[in-house]
Amino acid sequence: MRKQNFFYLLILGLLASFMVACSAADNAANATDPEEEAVDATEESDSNEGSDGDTIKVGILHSLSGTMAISETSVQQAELLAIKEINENGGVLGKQLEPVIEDGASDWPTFAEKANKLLQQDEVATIFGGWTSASRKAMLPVVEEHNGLLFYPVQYEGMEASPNIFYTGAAPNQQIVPAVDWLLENRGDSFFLLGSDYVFPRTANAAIRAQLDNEGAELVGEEYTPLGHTDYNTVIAKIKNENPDVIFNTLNGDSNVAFFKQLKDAGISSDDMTVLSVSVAEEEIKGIGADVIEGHLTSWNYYQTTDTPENEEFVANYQEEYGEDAVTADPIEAGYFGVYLWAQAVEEAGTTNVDEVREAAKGISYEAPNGTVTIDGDNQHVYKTVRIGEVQSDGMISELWQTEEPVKPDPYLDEYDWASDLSESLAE
Amino acid sequence: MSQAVLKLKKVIVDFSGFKAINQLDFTVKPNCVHFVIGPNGAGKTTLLDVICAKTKATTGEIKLHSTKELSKLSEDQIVHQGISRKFQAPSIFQNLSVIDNLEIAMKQKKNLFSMMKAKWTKEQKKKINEMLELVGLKEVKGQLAGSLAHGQKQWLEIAMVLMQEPDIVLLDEPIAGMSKKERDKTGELITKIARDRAVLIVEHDMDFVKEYADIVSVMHEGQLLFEGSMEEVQNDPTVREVYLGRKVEENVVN
Amino acid sequence: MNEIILTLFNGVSLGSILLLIALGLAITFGLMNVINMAHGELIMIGAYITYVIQNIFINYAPPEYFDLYFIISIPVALIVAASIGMLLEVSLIRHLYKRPLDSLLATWGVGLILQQTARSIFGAPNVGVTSPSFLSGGLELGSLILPYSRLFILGLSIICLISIYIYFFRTASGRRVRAVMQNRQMAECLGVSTRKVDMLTFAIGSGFAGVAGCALTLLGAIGPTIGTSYIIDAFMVVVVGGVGALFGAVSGAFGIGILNTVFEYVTNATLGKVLIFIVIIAFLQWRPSGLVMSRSRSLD
Amino acid sequence: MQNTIYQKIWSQRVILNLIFLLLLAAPLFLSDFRLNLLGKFLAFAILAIGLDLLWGYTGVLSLGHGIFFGLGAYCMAMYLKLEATGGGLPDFMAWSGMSELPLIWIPFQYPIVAIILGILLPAIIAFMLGYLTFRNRISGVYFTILSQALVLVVVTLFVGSQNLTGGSSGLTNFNTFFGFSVNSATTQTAFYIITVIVLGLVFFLSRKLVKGRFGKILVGIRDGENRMRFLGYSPSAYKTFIYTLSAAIAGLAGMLFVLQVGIISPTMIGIIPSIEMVLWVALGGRGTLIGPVIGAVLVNAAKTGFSESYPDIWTYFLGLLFVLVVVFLPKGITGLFEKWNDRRKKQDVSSSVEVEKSYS
Repeated sequence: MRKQNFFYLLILGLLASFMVACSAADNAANATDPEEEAVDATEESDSNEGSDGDTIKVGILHSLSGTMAISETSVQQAELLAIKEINENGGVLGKQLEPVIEDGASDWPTFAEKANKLLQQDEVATIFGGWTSASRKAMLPVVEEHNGLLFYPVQYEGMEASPNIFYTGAAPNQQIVPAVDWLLENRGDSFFLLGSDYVFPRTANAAIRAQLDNEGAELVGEEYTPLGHTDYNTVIAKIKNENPDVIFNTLNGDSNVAFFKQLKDAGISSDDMTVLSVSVAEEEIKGIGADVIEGHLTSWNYYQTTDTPENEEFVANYQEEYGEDAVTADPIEAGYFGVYLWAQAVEEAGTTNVDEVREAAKGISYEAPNGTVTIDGDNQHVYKTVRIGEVQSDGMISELWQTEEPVKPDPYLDEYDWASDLSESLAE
Repeated sequence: MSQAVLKLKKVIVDFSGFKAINQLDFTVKPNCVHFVIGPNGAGKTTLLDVICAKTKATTGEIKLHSTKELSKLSEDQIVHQGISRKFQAPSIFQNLSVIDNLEIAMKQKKNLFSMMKAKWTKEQKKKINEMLELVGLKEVKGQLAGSLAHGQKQWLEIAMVLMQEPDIVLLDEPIAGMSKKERDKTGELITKIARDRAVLIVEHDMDFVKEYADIVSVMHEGQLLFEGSMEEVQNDPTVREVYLGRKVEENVVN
Repeated sequence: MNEIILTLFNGVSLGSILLLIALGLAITFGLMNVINMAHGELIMIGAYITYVIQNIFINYAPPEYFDLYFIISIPVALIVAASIGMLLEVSLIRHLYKRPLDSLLATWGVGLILQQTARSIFGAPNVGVTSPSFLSGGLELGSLILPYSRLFILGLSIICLISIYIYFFRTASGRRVRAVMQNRQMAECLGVSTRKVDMLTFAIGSGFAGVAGCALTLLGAIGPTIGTSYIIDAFMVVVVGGVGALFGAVSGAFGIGILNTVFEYVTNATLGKVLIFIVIIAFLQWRPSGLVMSRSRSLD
Repeated sequence: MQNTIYQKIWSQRVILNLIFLLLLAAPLFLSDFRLNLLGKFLAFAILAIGLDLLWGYTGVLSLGHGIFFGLGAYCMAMYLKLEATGGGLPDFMAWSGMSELPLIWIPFQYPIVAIILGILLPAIIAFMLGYLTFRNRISGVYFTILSQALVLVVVTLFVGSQNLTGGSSGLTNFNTFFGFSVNSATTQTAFYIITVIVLGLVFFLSRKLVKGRFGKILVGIRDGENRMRFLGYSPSAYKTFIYTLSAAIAGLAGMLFVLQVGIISPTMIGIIPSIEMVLWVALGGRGTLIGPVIGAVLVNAAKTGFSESYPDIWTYFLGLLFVLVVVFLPKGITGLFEKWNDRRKKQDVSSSVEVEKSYS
């Protein structure tokens, strides 16, 4: 009996010492060096987030484990590459960037927790991170609450414009809308919509439905499969029955591999039907196998083959850092230039203070690998060029068409009459 | 002849084609030590199983006090009808103390809600103390049941059966693995408890049967071959032929 | 009419995939009662083996022999997965035979470690395997096209089934395994080394997981988490079929496969999946021990 | 002599009370961020106690407690979401083309209803599944696998019915709870205090339950379910009850989780988190009540700490932890202490025996 009590006593002791230790640690962290404080006071009165001595801390928050690690690891690598390059060129405001890496573990509450940690504990100047809409939505209340910054690098469904988030991926009107237009013009007007069952495909397809309706095109079918679904025989049978001109594919992740392999096995090639994907980039093609997806289309803002001097340099640097076989892709590039956009805004503002950086960021331009990107001050999205590409046998994507100039981002599709119902229901 | 407490009528237990019990009629009388013997596979253990609902009868009826039909009841309902069973291998709760084992075995309302507010009564404590005295486990009452010697485990299980205050006690080879001394003690205990209830025992040890039996039933191939006193059993030619054979001769010689 | 035939074929095809991933489990779980949650990761190993051998062929073999890589992958995957299974049995599972729920947790841990190992070696992204050319395309029956890869998997699952049958029921070694699984003590008394038999049986079960992984490269993604998407399905097949009944697993696999396809065709993939699991749960209420019941008199 | 005084002052109850008080006083020591984390861990600890009642005491392993946790969490989240939209349509519904609040959301406008349903809903589902399966004597690994199937069904449904549940993104972006801002430090401290009190209550009541005759019956069912039948008990009733109870506790924990973390999504309720929950109990020590609490806090603290410094290695570590605990520490950390105790006790006993001998 007595010794069992000893066990409980031990827990008590550990708990007490843990708390004392934590409180001591916190105090130490909060109590700044008196000298430094004096310097700070002379420089500026408000806090200078993440700026600590000679370095500026920036948070990197992607899934390094779990199902999303497949996609997010490369974006993280691109961001680290950008940070490294910036540091080699003298850093930002004369200070080196210090990345604080966290794992979102493909779990949205973990994204919220880690964002909280980065902002509260590490006091980072900004966070680069996220991939899925869910992860962004999880981080959104956190960055808004603590007035932090988030650079989000992936194309998404739109309908959002948080003052604390910069969206460097495509808004729907920079990827989906032009793709549908192009398909209607070049490939036919009967559409089959296929997507994974979550927010991006559902919202994207709602917009496509409205657009098709407006253009007088025909929607012959719409199917959603659970995330991670692996057997597409039944879906393919349904597609065969309807025999559409175009399959608009918003499947996510592994499902694409299964879908394309089984589509080919079912004897449907790109000559019979066009599949246009908006979530399949060079990285994913490696996993699918180029022979299977060859000839099908994608819609993005950037391809590894994009012909700009900036891209040539970016691809070379990326492959030098991560190996000859490494490929670049749209989200990777968006993660990469996001870091540069932020750095430029900080230089402009002369501080890492969030409000000032946000103000300075308006209208900033950067020569990114995909061309000139400009931050739209109204919604903190980015002007980007839209490109339709065709998958080649070597796994690269060759461009078929591109917009003449970067497209203004329009996350709520305000510019399109046919989308008024969509955006109206949101305005409430 | 006293009224039968339990009556089996034309009971069949069919294990996918194999009839472990075949058209068995069987009667248990009160205040008797009733042994069931027979060669391996004769259906002795299955007989106990079918009474306590471990195995369901394929057809036939089992009547308690010639009114209550048992074959449709579940195991725990049968216990509440006053039938308790001890298994061959001691099945006691190793991770509970001796006294805990008796506590949960004790006759009481055993449904969920009465159990949640169950408290010790003076009477219950007295009963358990008496039982500990009776089976001689008083010294070890606080020990975990798993730490008991084999014989003690057997008695603990008998005690658990008795704590349920049953009208009919079913014992499956209660003295297996016991020393001579322990066997005698168990025999005395059985005689004692049979004063106010029926005791039905499956046993292989003929000396033990001879010493303590009031009635002996001989089973063979799922059917009742013969029933009577041990003496009558030993003298019956058919029993000799199918089962006892040499063993009885030995016994006679001894 | 065509629709019905195609749905039926798709159902049978799904069933054959389920059978292939569940066969190994029917042995380790069904016969040995080991809940091997790392079964999915053994499938993953089979898939990566195929990938590795493909790369060896790309780099070192003349291109005209490229298709051979797949034929070679199958036995290699079988052997490698079996060896890893054997290692797992000797080092871990052997100590947990009496604690099935604990073996479940421990093997889940092993699964995690294997996943992360794959991630460290091959990287997190999916890797691509090019299907051999003799399996691309399909058999044309009128307007129907039955993909060769599907037919191949159907054939492979039948071959695996037959070889398991021959092994267990027609060879001396298989008889020993059955003897041990049915009555351990008795088999021990008769001089059968139960340790060896356990090790062998588990290795065989694991080996078939490897073969399944090899076949799955024809259909879907190859990544570190490929196993997790199949493991529950595999357990369902074995449970529905009846634990301990190899041929229950066959009926379980095709039953689930066909029903699932029909549900999915009539509704959609999400609802189809939900419906099939509800049917399984309901079915197990009706027949708790699965399609093929093995009655026994043993206590507990 | 000394022993008795020591025993009096440091009786188990006194120490437990001290731990409780110390937890209550934590806001004085910890920063907001750490307090929030600790609060989350303690919410997990509540769930772990419920899971341990089921697994550690009754021997039923459920790999599906994530969904009960999730149901509780979603109930609370639905209320918070409606608070945030001011009774209007949540954003994701608008995108999915809904124009009116769906029927099943309507009761969640009222916080009291949401809280009651957050406990009741998991309980009802657990009761239905438990009643059927336990009555049909599906037990052991079969039940465990079925519980996993249940997770798959519920998660697929939750992800699939995007217009009702927010799909894979789940529910987040909350404002107020009973009119208080959920994100402010004071409210968060209050949530923490509530969590500690609930944990104390759950612990106290569970302790009361398992220390009495009821607890012995549970152990009896765990160690010999069939024998219990022949003692006149109906194990299925007891198992159904404990399963239902532990589901309700999980729902409670889920509600506290959402209040402190501010988001719930299907990833939090799936198969992997459900198995991790079992690890908390296994590591801490099943069959004790303090064990799961320690396990939940320790594993999650390690997860936070480890994945902060070595995100890649975390998975290795987690996997290894499972293997090591199961093989070498089947009784968890508390078991380790018991072993150590026993050894010392034996030494004590042997020395006292010697003393007796010398007297006689």
